[in-house]
Formats: sequence, structure tokens, C-alpha cells
Amino acid sequence: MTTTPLTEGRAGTRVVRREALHFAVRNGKLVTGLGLVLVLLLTGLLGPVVLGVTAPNEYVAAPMLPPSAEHWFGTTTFGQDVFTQFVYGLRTTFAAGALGGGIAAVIAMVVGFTAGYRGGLVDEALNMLTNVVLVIPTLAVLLIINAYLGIRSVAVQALFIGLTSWPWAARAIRAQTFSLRGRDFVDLARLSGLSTPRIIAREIAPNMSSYLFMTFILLFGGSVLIASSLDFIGLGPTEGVSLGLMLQNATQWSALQLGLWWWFVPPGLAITAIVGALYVANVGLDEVFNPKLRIT
Amino acid sequence: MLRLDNVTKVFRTGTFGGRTVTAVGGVSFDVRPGEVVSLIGESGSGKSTIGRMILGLTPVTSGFITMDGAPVRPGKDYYRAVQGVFQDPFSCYNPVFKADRVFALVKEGYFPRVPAAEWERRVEAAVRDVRLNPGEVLGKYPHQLSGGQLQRMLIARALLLDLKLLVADEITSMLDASTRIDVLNLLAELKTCGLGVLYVTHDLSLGTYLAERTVVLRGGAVVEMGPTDLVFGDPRHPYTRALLAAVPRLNAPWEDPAPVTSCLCHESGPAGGDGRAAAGRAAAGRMAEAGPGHLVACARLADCPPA
Amino acid sequence: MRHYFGRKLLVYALTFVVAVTVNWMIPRFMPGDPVAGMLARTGVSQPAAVEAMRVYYTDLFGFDRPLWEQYAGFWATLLRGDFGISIWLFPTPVSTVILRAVPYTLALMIPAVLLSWWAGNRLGAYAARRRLLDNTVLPVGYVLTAMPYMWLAVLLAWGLGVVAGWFPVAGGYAFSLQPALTGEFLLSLLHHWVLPFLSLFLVALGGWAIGMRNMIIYELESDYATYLAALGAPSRLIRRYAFRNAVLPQITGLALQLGVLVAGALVTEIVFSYPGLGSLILKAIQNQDFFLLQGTFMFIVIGVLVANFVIDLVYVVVDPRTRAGMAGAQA
Amino acid sequence: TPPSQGAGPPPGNPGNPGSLPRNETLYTTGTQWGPPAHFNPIREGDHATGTKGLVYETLFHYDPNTAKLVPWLAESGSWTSDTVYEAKIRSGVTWSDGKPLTAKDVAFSYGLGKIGTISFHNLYDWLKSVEAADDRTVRFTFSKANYQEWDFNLYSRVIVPEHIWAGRSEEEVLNGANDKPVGSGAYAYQSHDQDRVVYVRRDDWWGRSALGKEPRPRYIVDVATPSNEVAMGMLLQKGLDLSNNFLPGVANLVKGNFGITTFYDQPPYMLSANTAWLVPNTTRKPMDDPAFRRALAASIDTKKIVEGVYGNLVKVASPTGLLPQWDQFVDQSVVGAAGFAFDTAKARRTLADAGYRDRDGDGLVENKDGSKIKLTLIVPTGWTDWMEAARAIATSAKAAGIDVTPDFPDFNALVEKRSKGDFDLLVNNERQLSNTPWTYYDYVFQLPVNKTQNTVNFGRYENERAWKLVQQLNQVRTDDVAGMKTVISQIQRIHLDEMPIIPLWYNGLWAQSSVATWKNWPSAAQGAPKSAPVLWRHWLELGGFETLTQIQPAGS
Amino acid sequence: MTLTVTDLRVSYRTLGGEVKALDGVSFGVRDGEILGLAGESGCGKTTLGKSLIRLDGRMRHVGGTVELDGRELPIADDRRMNAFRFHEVSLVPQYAMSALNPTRRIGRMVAELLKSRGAPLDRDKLERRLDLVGLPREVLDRYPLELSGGMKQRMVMVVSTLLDPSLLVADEITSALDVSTQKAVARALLGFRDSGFVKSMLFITHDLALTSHIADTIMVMYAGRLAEKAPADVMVKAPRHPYTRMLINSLPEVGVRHAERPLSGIAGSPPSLLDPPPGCRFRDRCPLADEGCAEDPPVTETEPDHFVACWKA
Ligand SMILES: Nc1ncnc2c1ncn2[C@@H]1O[C@H](COP(=O)(O)OP(=O)(O)OP(=O)(O)O)[C@@H](O)[C@H]1O
Ligand SMILES: Nc1ncnc2c1ncn2[C@@H]1O[C@H](COP(=O)(O)OP(=O)(O)OP(=O)(O)O)[C@@H](O)[C@H]1O
Ligand SMILES: [Mg+2]
Ligand SMILES: [Mg+2]
Repeated sequence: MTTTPLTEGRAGTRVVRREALHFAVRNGKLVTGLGLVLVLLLTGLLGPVVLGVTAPNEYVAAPMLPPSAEHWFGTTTFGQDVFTQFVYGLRTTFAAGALGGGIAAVIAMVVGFTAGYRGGLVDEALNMLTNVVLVIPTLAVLLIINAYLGIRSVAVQALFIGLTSWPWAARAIRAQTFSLRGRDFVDLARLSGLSTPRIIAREIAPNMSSYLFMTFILLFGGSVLIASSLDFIGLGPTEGVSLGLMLQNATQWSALQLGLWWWFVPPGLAITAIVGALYVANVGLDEVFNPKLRIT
Repeated sequence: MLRLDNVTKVFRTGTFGGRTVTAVGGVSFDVRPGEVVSLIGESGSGKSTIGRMILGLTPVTSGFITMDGAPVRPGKDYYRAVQGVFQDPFSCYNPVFKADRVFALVKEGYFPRVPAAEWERRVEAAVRDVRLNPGEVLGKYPHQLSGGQLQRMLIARALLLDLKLLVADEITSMLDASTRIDVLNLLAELKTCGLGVLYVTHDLSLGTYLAERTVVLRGGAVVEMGPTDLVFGDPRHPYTRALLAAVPRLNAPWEDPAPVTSCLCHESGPAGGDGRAAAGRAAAGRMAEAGPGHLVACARLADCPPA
Repeated sequence: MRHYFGRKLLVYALTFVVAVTVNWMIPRFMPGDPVAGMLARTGVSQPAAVEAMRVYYTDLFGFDRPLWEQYAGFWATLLRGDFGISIWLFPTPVSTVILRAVPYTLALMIPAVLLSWWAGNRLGAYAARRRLLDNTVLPVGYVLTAMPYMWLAVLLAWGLGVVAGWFPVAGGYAFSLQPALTGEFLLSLLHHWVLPFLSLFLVALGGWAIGMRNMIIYELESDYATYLAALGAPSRLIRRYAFRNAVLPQITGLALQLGVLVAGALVTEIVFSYPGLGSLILKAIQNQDFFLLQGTFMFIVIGVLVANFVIDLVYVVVDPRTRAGMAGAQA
Repeated sequence: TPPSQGAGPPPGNPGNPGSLPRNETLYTTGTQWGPPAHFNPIREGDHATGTKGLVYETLFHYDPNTAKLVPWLAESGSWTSDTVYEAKIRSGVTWSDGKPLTAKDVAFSYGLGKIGTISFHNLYDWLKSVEAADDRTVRFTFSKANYQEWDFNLYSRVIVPEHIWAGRSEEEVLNGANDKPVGSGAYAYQSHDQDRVVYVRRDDWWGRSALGKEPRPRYIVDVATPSNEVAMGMLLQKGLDLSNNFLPGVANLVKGNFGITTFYDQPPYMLSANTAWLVPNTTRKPMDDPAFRRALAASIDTKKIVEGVYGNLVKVASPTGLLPQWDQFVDQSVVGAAGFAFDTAKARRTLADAGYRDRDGDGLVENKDGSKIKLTLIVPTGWTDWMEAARAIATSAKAAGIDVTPDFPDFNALVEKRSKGDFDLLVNNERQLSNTPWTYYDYVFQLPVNKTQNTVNFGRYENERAWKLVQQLNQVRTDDVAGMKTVISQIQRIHLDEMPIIPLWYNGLWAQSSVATWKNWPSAAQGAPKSAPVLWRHWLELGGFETLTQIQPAGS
Repeated sequence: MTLTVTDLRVSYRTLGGEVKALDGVSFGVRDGEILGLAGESGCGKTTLGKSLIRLDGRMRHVGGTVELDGRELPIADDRRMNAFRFHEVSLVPQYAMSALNPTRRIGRMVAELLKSRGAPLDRDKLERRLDLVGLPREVLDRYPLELSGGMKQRMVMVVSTLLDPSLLVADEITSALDVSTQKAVARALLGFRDSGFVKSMLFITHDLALTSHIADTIMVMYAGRLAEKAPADVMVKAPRHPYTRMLINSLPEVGVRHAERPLSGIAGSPPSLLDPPPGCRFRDRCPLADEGCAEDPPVTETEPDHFVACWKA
């Protein structure tokens, strides 16, 4: 005798999960998106190891060489190998995205969960804070803070990005928490003597894991873009190499005017690919987790 | 055992609590051990709010709730004795986890030192107590269980504690007619073991099935309360009468109660929502006694003849 | 209604105070002495002269007064609309510098934001309708939104500007012209405007299209759409309703995106040397002209606040739900 | 539309306020990095380019090729005694408002230096008085005759009309925007906007007859481009005629067929404009040790910077740091004996000999007392070529065993560190080509060292003898070349022995011109003009203006 | 007969396979008749209602026919079906609370809807019907948000029946309402039938007591099949199918007390419709079941208008 009438809506997460996996591997958007990101990530992670270079900014060859078998992406005006820079840059860019997105996600979660769960005055106050940060044109603030402290490292850059890019995510998480808070299992956990932070961590958060993951993906992409903008304006880290810094360098040293497209195109393309792929993957995930979107 | 004394709940809504909603206004009643009190009223009449206040999930604005003479202080000690089961069994389980996590949480909160094997034994006993087969329900995800099973597991969960009072908030409204009866029968069994139950419902027929006493709420205030057979058998308040008349019965046609035009208590229009007015009325017109323990919120009870 | 706006205005007021305070703090807590920097840049060569000038200008800019006095003074001058004097463009008042740049930024921002929003929403709505379009518009949209503004801008400048020679790559109008109300001048303005506009427009367009497409799909699944379909209403009507309802979150999205769009405009201006606020900010940073930086920042904040407020107003007009909610009407 | 700035229709062209005729207009850029802020020539450091040189003029110009002052507003000038200098002002010079320019204007202009916060106020440390002896004679009486420095002043100080400026408050003289400039120069201000200034030629300029010179462009539009690559793009689009920015990689364009020329058609492509120095903080260990400084000098692979960073657009500096224009003052025997060149091995040797050894085997030397040497080289952030160069310096210093790390603080922060002496190493190039190497040595050796050193001797190097010699040099007459050489040779010896400041490379006199509209640009080619092809501030007097008179419309 | 449904089979496509939500259902509804459709959750009530008007994306018409007023409904053909919708078959959905476009004033929405179906708005008619269900005329100038649940429910009823369809499908339209509103809505439905706005009606609910008040005939379904169909009073008083009987026995009446008369439920749960076992689907829970029940019980008319699908009836 089966005790499992598969009624719609009551279908629990396990089924959703099993289904999710089923749809995930069949979702073209998700697979292409994540696949592309993964390829780039691996290039960034393994590239430097494989190449065995430690200083991507060294002058290693004749300047301005077009792509060749020896220098896959050619060389810069200084004779740096663009491909070496590229793989290192990927690393930095991923780090900036992960860190910035991560910090933003953490803040968003703290604010969103607290506001959504506690409600009342706390909610109002946090909401106010969120709105203030939301309305302030953060890039302008970033520019200024950057100019003030001067950014020397990717970590600091990511910190600033994280500190300014969380509001929309906090809002979204707050809304979700708010609706989950009303669910009875939260009250039941209270009746089992769980404290508020533990309820949030153990009951509410696991329920929105897919949502949180999607939020993180978007924050990650946003971070990558902001970081590259900052790098480009010359407010990036002064050491090392990132895709944004490569773009900045290429522009400042007139790569396009001098016809060194191989210096200018790959980093921009990679940023576009990373961010675009993340967004596409996000839509894919959305379709996987949201049956309504699946049929279309 | 449980006493509510002139309990009022005012919700603040709007920016920084700009507006207020009186969900419950001046409600007093009590629940004795081994007794089922059913709380009846339309949607929005404040039933759940009362339940939540008793469970300490919502703070009381004014008035007192006492348990065995001591004021309610939500915390582990209190929840050892007072537990709740809610309307929607499906939403009581975190869909991400297996259903028996509700037991695990209880262990974590109250019996962290009990050895696992001993605990397992207790859980199985409790599950059997609610007439479920442990092998059939343990280790499954909520969606793999039926509503009745889930609801019964929640009751089993409450039974793991030294329970004195169970707040059952519409625990059957999401269930099929047949399962519903099973759960109600279970409650009836439990009360014979001395458990006090506050049975919240808007379904009048279910209210009468179990309860010794019935409290009828309207707009956050008590309209009529007393022994169930008196309240249902001889409803004195026009609102109670109208409510009863609207219940569809299998074997009887819908009746329209004679409009009681002379009655001050009677008002047409939507009943829910205006708790403030109701509270005001209840406070002004003290409850009049229509029979032994049968109280009616009516200033001129004498003018209202028994039906 | 009063409530709703009261709340919004509170947020705006708070934002303003925070922004002003942050803004005020900037030069005070920057490393280095702005006056010394300014003098070092001007290349005065005699040490004695430099020292005398440093004392003189420090006093002129009021950097030697107590902090609270500077803060109060900052508010006082700010409320008078006085942002002080630019260090970099000494002795031009900051407000003059900004007002010269603002028309360009607005001319870029407003059409880019509104048109991309409008076109993006249209495009997204079309995409949600047809599989073929969905499979083309969507990927293009993603590529567009994922592009760093400056990268697209530089590519456009290079491709359509330098190589094809269709558009100029720098300036607000031809260097051979003087501002005048002549057709030639206006044409030149337009000619210089096209590329920066296009790069802003394209990046924003993709985002809106995607957003709209997703919204519409959600709306088409909603109950009212199902109901209308069950009553046999033609899909034209359903789509019209869905579009209208899907536009609402997009309006909120516009408010949320404003900051990002401003940022994009700034970067784009820099690439095209467009004489707007973006180029100004970059220069102010590079030259550590904090008064100018403060002024531009203030201006942007005010601009964004005003824009947000306008969006709020529009939202109230188009979404009955806010209005009903505001009036306290409950079912 | 942006608010229109400045004057109405251009005087020479009343009918047409609109478009400037392309073939009569010179488009330049690279002279300033922001909107023209003011036209006050007294604020010498930041006035709109052309304010001095096109609108206002000086008594003399200076021709670096002949090393001679060129009479300009003054038709002659001479020392009538050891401490009195008399300048004869040309007759027939008129201001653009029609009033004649007289000796009184000159006396007035120099008199402004008495204001304490004016940039040339220190002139009055040794100038006693200025007076107009008559309409055409100005007499300068000195307490001490600094001949070298005086010549520099003669072509650096602008003359402003007394009848307009006399009524101005000190505040306005110092800080006024002077947005309707009345000058004596060949061009008049026409209009400006955020990214440009437009000058129009004065057809009644006095110099046409008096000097026989006529600048060719009727209009000069100086464009403020914010970045090199934009300038390069515009140059390629033929929207610019002369770019005075550093355009990295321009060698490729010169070699390719893009119609872009530079002074030389091969490295270094550019004339030299100034010297980039590496400044060690001589108050810190181990930079207080001349031997260490010499080792550091020898460790730097300047050639790598010249080739890698600048793509051969600049030249390696001579060990003396003197610009090529001053070659005659370089004492080759001194250089031969004490000069240095890039030589890692030699640097290591020098270090070892002086007691700096690598004791812990990390490949980097330690102090004599065994403590670690960790030096930071600061360069302003955003100055990309210098940042690149700083990296190269650090790399090659490390190769010689000196631990140098580049750091890129903000400009203001750097200025503060620099003036307080809170740094190890920095790069600086603030002194330009002038009429005399004295300006360089003044920069290197000036004493006393103050608490804040804001324009000279950042390294806080103290050498009384050297400073005495520099002062002595200042008092050698400028026509006494042999006398100058004698003093300079002694200074050079001290410089090379002590190496208080290390010359790196000569920054270029960045000038890339398009031949699409204008031709006959200065170049090394035979028959071409040799004047400086730049319109930078202070360079119009050093040949920039002459360039304007030499170029020709491409069509002619 | 207004409606004749013959051997209707509809299934849902899911990952696990086809959920046979309707597995051969046949019945008829006469002119002016209200058919109450009752049964446990998941037995296929909503599916049946939807099949008559609009199959959603995952539903598949497997077999069977539906005839309305003598014409066959092309239920599997969305396009051809459109002509019948609203004019012939109409629907008051389960989700009436959210069935109205939240951003249009109701009056305008109705006008636009009617126009799009080629029927001009008859304002008088509309207002008369509003009166009938007790809605003030001002609701037309309001947004759905400004109406209470009961008001929305009645509004949707009015809208759905504006074109006087032959068949109205009303799916769980009272489940979310409290008793007094429920009563008002139910009365309004009856009024609609009596005034001839709709010819016949399919009233879906899981509340047998409520159905008994509204419906002329009650049909009880079990696991995608018809269990029993009989006139309302017969069904309440003398049900024949064991399932129906047990169901009715498990309904507490007001006044029934556990202490006095304990009721009992039906043990077990219905079979999965993914792969239903052969034979009578109630077999596992049926106290009367024996080997004979391993074979599908046919629907037999035991008395006039009383259909039962049980070997034991
Ligand atoms: N958290 C809250 N904030 C504001 N108002 C509330 C809150 N909770 C309940 N209310 C209001 O209090 C009143 C009583 O609500 P309650 O949930 O107790 O009613 P109920 O009788 O349980 O209704 P139902 O039968 O629908 O569950 C309602 O008017 C409701 O709007
Ligand atoms: N979209 C769907 N996808 C898959 N299966 C579905 C879907 N909708 C319904 N079902 C299945 O079809 C069967 C019948 O469902 P239906 O909604 O018709 O039942 P119902 O009698 O209306 O139940 P309720 O009383 O809960 O509304 C159920 O087993 C259900 O699980
Ligand atoms: Mg409730
Ligand atoms: Mg249903």
C-alpha cells in the first residue's frame, strides 16, 4: 500500500530536490552557465600552476607580439605575456567576486534575517538602514572611500564592495524570512526551546538555501562588475593583476589604438562571460526550483 | 489550571506602530485539567491570537494569563507543561528535514542527556500512543506522510513532555473528513488522562464533539461561553444563534433564525475585525448569567427569550 | 497616503544626512594635506613662497578651524547651495563647475535610463511571448548586462569612432564650435552624444529585457491570467494585463537600479571624455579636489533622491495597491 | 545646451560665431588636464595654457638651441653695473585694449612680487627695487646679483597692464579668475568651456612688424583631454594637430602610415624636457651612506625602463642628470672618473666593499649592523608610467641585493611624506629645462634643510660646500660660459661622488603632430624648424611660440 | 441532458509518470440541475472541473468525450474550445481571491473582458446581478484589493455568469469563507440557477454537508473514479457505496459528542494515481472487500438516478 499521494503543493523538498537534480542536469541554461564559469574558474586556479610562472607582470618577451603558439594571447607593450596575466587575473577576479559577493551575502543575511524575523522596530530600523544604503549611489561612495583609503589589495576592494552592495539582497531575504517566519514549524521550534539565532540558522535558512544561493550568485556577478569598474577607473589594487586591471592597463597604454586587441579583448570577454554565465545559471536555477517557470 | 484574566492584545501596525488593531479585548476564561475547552468564532475573531498568547508566542498587551497560579513565562520550563499543535500539519514540518526532526528538537531542548537508545524507545512509545506505527512514520520526509499522520506525530511530540495543557489551533481544518475524526478521537482519549485542551476551531460541529465547555468569540471579545450543551442547546446571544444557523447540516435544511430586531447586541454587517468595539461592548455590558456557568455578553439578557 | 510619503521622506532625509556627513568627512580624514597637494601640483618652485601660500590657503579653506565648527559651517554653506571653491580649478566655485557639467550628464542619463527601460521592457515582453525570440533576445540580453560598461564603451569608441570614423570619441560637441542655438551646434551635440548614450543604453537594455521577460512569465502563470484564459479571453488582453502588472516591479527596479546606472554613466563619460559629472569626479579624485568631489557627490545624491521620489510618485499613480494600502483601506 | 562662456563673437570673425575653419585652426592638447580654470598669469602654476605666452608676454624669450635670451617685450637689456640691470622696452607695443605698454607696466608687474604669497616673492630677497626710469626703461637694482637666476626671471615673469591691475585688490591679483584678459600677446582669449580654450589671433599684434613673426593659425583650440588614449584616438581621427601628452606606443604610429610625426623619426623620438630622478632620503640608513647610494645608482637598469616602459620614447639620463641641451656643461673628465652606469656586478661589489653583505643568504644585503634593509619606493598612484618604472627599479635593485618595494600612495599623501622626509625613496622630475643648470643644482643642493622640504632637496642632503658652489654659480654672469663650467665641474664631482640624487632618464618633450592640416613641424630633419613643439605652460617662451610661427597649412 | 460526460480520462504528466487523475468517469447533468461533486482530497474533483473548461499545461486528455447541449466539447483543443468558454461553459475558480486583475478597476476589467469576447457590456444587467448577490454597485469602481474575500467570491460569480452559460463549474468556492459568508455565497449560487443565469452547475466541494444543501444530485468520487451518484437526499440518507457510507458516518453533526456517540474515520489512504492497482480502488480500506473486488466494479444504476460503482452495493 502506498502512503504517498503525490499531491501538488505538498510535495516536500526531498521530491523537489530529486526533481531539482533531474531538471538541473537537463537545464541547458544552468549547465552552460555553470559549465562556463567552472571552465574559467579552473583556468584561473590551475593556469598559474600549469604555467609555472610566479610573476605575471614580468617582462618576458618582446613587446606587442600578436598571439602565437608561444604567447597564446600575445604580449603587452612591455612584453608581458597576456595569457599569464589572464589566468592570474581570472584568479583575482574570482576572488574579488567571491569575497565581495560573500561579504555582501553575509551582511544581507544578517540584516535580512534579523529584520524579517524580529520584525517591529528592529525591522523598521534595519529597513531604514537598507533604504539609506540603497539610495546612496554606492559607486560614488566607493570612489570616494577608495580615494580616501587607497586600495592596495583585492581583499580591501572586496570588503568595500561587500559593504555597499548588500541592500537589495537584504530586502529580498527579509521578505522571504518574513513569510517563512509565519510558518508553523518556526513556532514549533520555539516551543522546543530553540533560541532565535538557532531558529534562523537551523529552520529558516535551510529552507531558503536555493534562494540564498541564487542571491549569492547575483551578488558575485555584481561584485565582479563593480570590481572591474573600480580597477578600470584606477581605484583597483595597485599590486598584482586582475581582469579589470588588465583592461585598465590596456586602455591606458592605448592597446586598441595601437592595434593590440589581444591585450584588450580577452579580459573584457572573460568578465562578460563570468558575469553572463552566472546570470544565465541563475535563471536556470530559478527554472529548476520554480516549477511554474519550467514548462516555458 | 490555565486562567485568562481580562486578556487584551493590541497589535501595532504601520510605520513605527502608527496604527493599532485590537485583536483580543478583555477575554477571561479558564481551562481545567482533563477538560477540553473549545474556542469558536469566525475568521479574525482572535482565536489564534489567544492560543499564541497562551503559548507565549505573542506577548500579552494587558491582563494576565496564569498557569497553576503562576504567570506565564515562556521558556523551557513552561513549554515542558504547555505545548501547541497548529492548523496546518504540512507547515509544521520543515520540508527540508525528515519529519522525526520534531522529536530530535525536543530531545535537544529538554532531554540532552537522555541516551539515544532510551530516547528512541520513548519516541516509539509516544508514536504508538497516538496510534501510529513507528516503522511506518519514522525516518520519512513530511511529504511522504499523510496529514493525519503528521498531525498525530505532532501530538506525539507534545506527549514526550510532561504535558498539562495542549493548545490545539484548528488542528483538523486541513484534514479530510475521515482523518479529522481520527485526530479528534485521539484528543478525546488524551483528555481522559488528565490533559487540558484548548481546542480552537471555526467549525462549530467539531467544537461540540469534544468540548466540555465552549467559548464563542466575536471580534476579539467573548460573546457567550459555558457548558457546551448549554451554549449549543440554548444559545442566547443572537450572534451565536446566527452562527449556528449558518452551519450546513447533513440532515436539516438551512434555517434562518428569526431576526431579533429588539436586541441591542445584534448588529448586522461583517463581524470580524472591529475588536475594539467588541471589547468595549464586552467591558460595558458585563457578562450576564443565563444558566449554570453559561455567560452571555448581553446587557438585557432578560429581554432575549430562549429560542 | 500621508503615511506612505512621510515614511519615504524620512528615508530620504536620513539618507541625505548620512550622505552629507560622509561627504564632509572625506577631505578631513584623507591622508595628506590638500593644500600642500594643490601647491605641489602648481609647480611653484621657491620653497619660501610655497610655505607662505600654504598658510594662506589653509586659512582660506578653513582647514584650521575646529572640526565641529567645520561641520556646522559645512551644513550652513550647503543649505545656501554653496559648495565652496574648487581646489583643482581654483578659483572657480564648485557649483559653477558642477552646473556646467550637469546638463551633459542629465542629457545622457535621462534618455538612456528611460529609453532602455522602455525598450527593455518591450523587448522582454516580446521575448516572453515567442520561443524563437526568447532564445535570441535572452542570450543577447545576458551578454549585454554582463558587460562591464567601460569595456563596451571602449569597444564602441574604437569600432564606431576611430576605425569607422562615424562618431567622435571625445567631448560634448565639436571642438570647432561655440555653443549657440544653431542647427550645426545642436547636431554636433547629438553627434557626440550618440556613442556614450548607446553604450549606456545597451548595457541597461539587456537587464530590463531579462527582468521583464521573467516577470511576464510569472504574471502569465498567475491566477487572474488563468481565470481570464478559462473565460476564453484573447491572449492579447491577458498579455496586456500581465505586462501592466509586470511593469510595476520594474518601476521599483528602476529605483533600485538608479545608483548602478549613475555609476555606469560616470564610467561611460570617462571613456568618452564626455564633459559631465563622471569625468569631473575622476578628475576630482585624481587631483584630490575634495571640494569638487563633495559637490559632485552631493549633487548625485540629491539627483538620485529626487529621481527616487519621482519614481515613488509614479508608482503611486500606477499601482492602485499602494494607494489603497496607504489610505488604510482594508477588505 | 551648456551655458556659453566668455566673450561674444570673435573679433576677427564677427559674422560667424559658429564653426572655426579647419584649415585656419590649430587643435592642440596635452597641456592641461582639466577645464581651464582662470586666465590669471600671476597664478603661474595653474592658469589656462596660453595665458602666458599667447595672451600675456614676458620681457624675453629663451632659445635653448642657441642658449640665448631673445628680446621680446624688451628690445634689449643689460647690466649697467654689477647690481643694476636696465631693460629697454620696445616702443609701439600696445595692449589688446589699445593702450600702450610702457616701462611702468613692467615695473608694476615685477612690483607685484612684493606680495608675500605670490610665487616669485623670493625675488625680493635679492632685488632691491624696480622702477621705470622713463617710458621705455626699467631699472632693477639688486642687493645681490644672481645673474643666472635673473635671466630665468627675465623670460618667466609676465607683464600685465598696470591700468587694469593696479585697481585690483591683493586678493584678486592672487586668486582672481581674470576671465577677460587684456594682454599684449599675439592671441586674444576668445572663449572657453570645460574641455577647451579658444584663442584667436590678434591681427594688430605688435610683433608682426617689430619681430617680423606671425603665428600661422588664426585660431588655437586647446583641448583638455582626460587621458592619453583619447588623445591618441583623436589624433588618429585627425581631430587634433598637436598632442603634447605622453602617448605610449606612439612610435608604432610614427613608423606606420598614420600621418603622425615626432621630432625624431627614431628613438628617442622626442626632445628631452626634464630629468627624472630617484631621490633617496639621505637622513635614513643606509641611504645616508654615499657608497650605498652609488651602489643603488649602479643597480638600476634604466635601459629596461626606457625600452620596456617607455618604448624608447625617452633617453637614459647622463650620470650628471644634466639635460642634453646642457651638454657643454658636462665635464666629461669628471664623468669618466666618477660616473656610473648600470652594472649589477659593480653594484654588488660596491655594496660589499662598503660593508653591506648578505648575511642570511636571502640574496638581499643587510645593514652593516646586520639589520635588514627594506626600502620602499613611492610613486603617486595613477601615474602609470612611473608605477611601471618603479616596479622595474625595484626588480633591478633586488637583483643587486637591495630590497626595494614599490608603493603607490595617493598624490597628496605622497606630497606630505615627501615634505616631511617620511620616505625611503621616491621619483621626482619637478625641474624643467631652463637657461641654466643652476636651476638643477639649486634643486639638488639647496640648504638649509627645513622641517618641511616642499620643492627642493627632498632627500635632505646636506653639503655646505656644494651649496656654496651652487650659490657661487648663481653669481656667475650668464655670458661667462667658462666661468660657469669651472663651478659646475666642481659641483658635478661632488654630485657623482656623493650621489645625493640619482638621475634616471630624461622625460620627453612629448609632442606628436598630425600633418593632416598643418605641416612643417619642428623636427630633426634638415631644413625643418628646431624649436620646441610644445604649448605647455612656460614652454611658449622656450620655443613653443616660435613653433606656431613656423608651421604651415598642409594645403600650401 | 445539458452535460454528458462519457468515459473521461485525463492525466497529468509528471516526472514519475502519468498521474491518472480521471480514470474513466461518466455522468450526466440535466437542465437546471446542480450536481454536487464531493470526495476526499486528491480524488480528481478539480481535475474534472478543469477538464470541462480548460486543460492546463500539464494535463492531457487521454480519452472520453464531453457533450454540452448536444454538441461535443473539443476539450483537448485549446483554440476551438475558446468559442465555448464563457459563452457556454464558465468557471468560478477555487482561487477566486486572486482571480481578478489587481491593477484594474473591476468595472473596467469586466468591460474589457466582455468586449474581447465580442459581447458589449450591459450595465443594467450587471447591476441587477450585483444587487442579487448583495454587492453594492460601487464595487465596479473599486480595485479587487478593496473587497473582502466574500465580496470577491461573489464578484467572480457575477462575472463568470454574465454571458448566461449553460454550465457553470464552481470549484471549492466556499472553502476559504467562514460559515456565514459561506451561506450567503451558496444562496447566491442557488439564486443564479433559479433566475436562469446558468442552466446547470457543477458544484465542487469536499464538504458533503454543504453540498447537500445546494445540490440536486451528489456525485462522490474516489481516486479518479466515480464512486456513487444519487439525488442529494438519497445520498445523505441512504448511501450505498461503503466509501460514501463511511464518509458520511465520519461527519460530526453539531451537538454530536464524543462521549455520547464516538464517530470513526476510514483507516488507510487512497492509492497513488500514478499506478493505481487494478480492481476496486477502495478495496484496501473497505471492510466489505473480498476477492470479487479485485475486478473493476462497473457503474450500475441501482435505482433511477442512483449510480454506484461497487460489487457490494
Ligand atoms: N501579527 C499581527 N499583526 C497585526 N494584526 C494581527 C496579527 N495577528 C493577528 N492580527 C489581527 O488580529 C485579529 C485576530 O486574528 P486571529 O489570527 O487571532 O484570528 P482567528 O480567529 O484565529 O482567525 P482564523 O480563523 O482566520 O485563524 C485579526 O483581525 C488579525 O488581522
Ligand atoms: N499539476 C499537477 N501535476 C501532477 N499531478 C497533479 C497535478 N494536479 C493534480 N494532480 C494530481 O491529480 C490528482 C487529482 O487532483 P485534483 O486536484 O483534481 O484533486 P481534488 O479532488 O480537487 O483535491 P482537493 O480537494 O485537494 O482540491 C491528485 O492525485 C493530484 O496529486
Ligand atoms: Mg486562526
Ligand atoms: Mg481541488
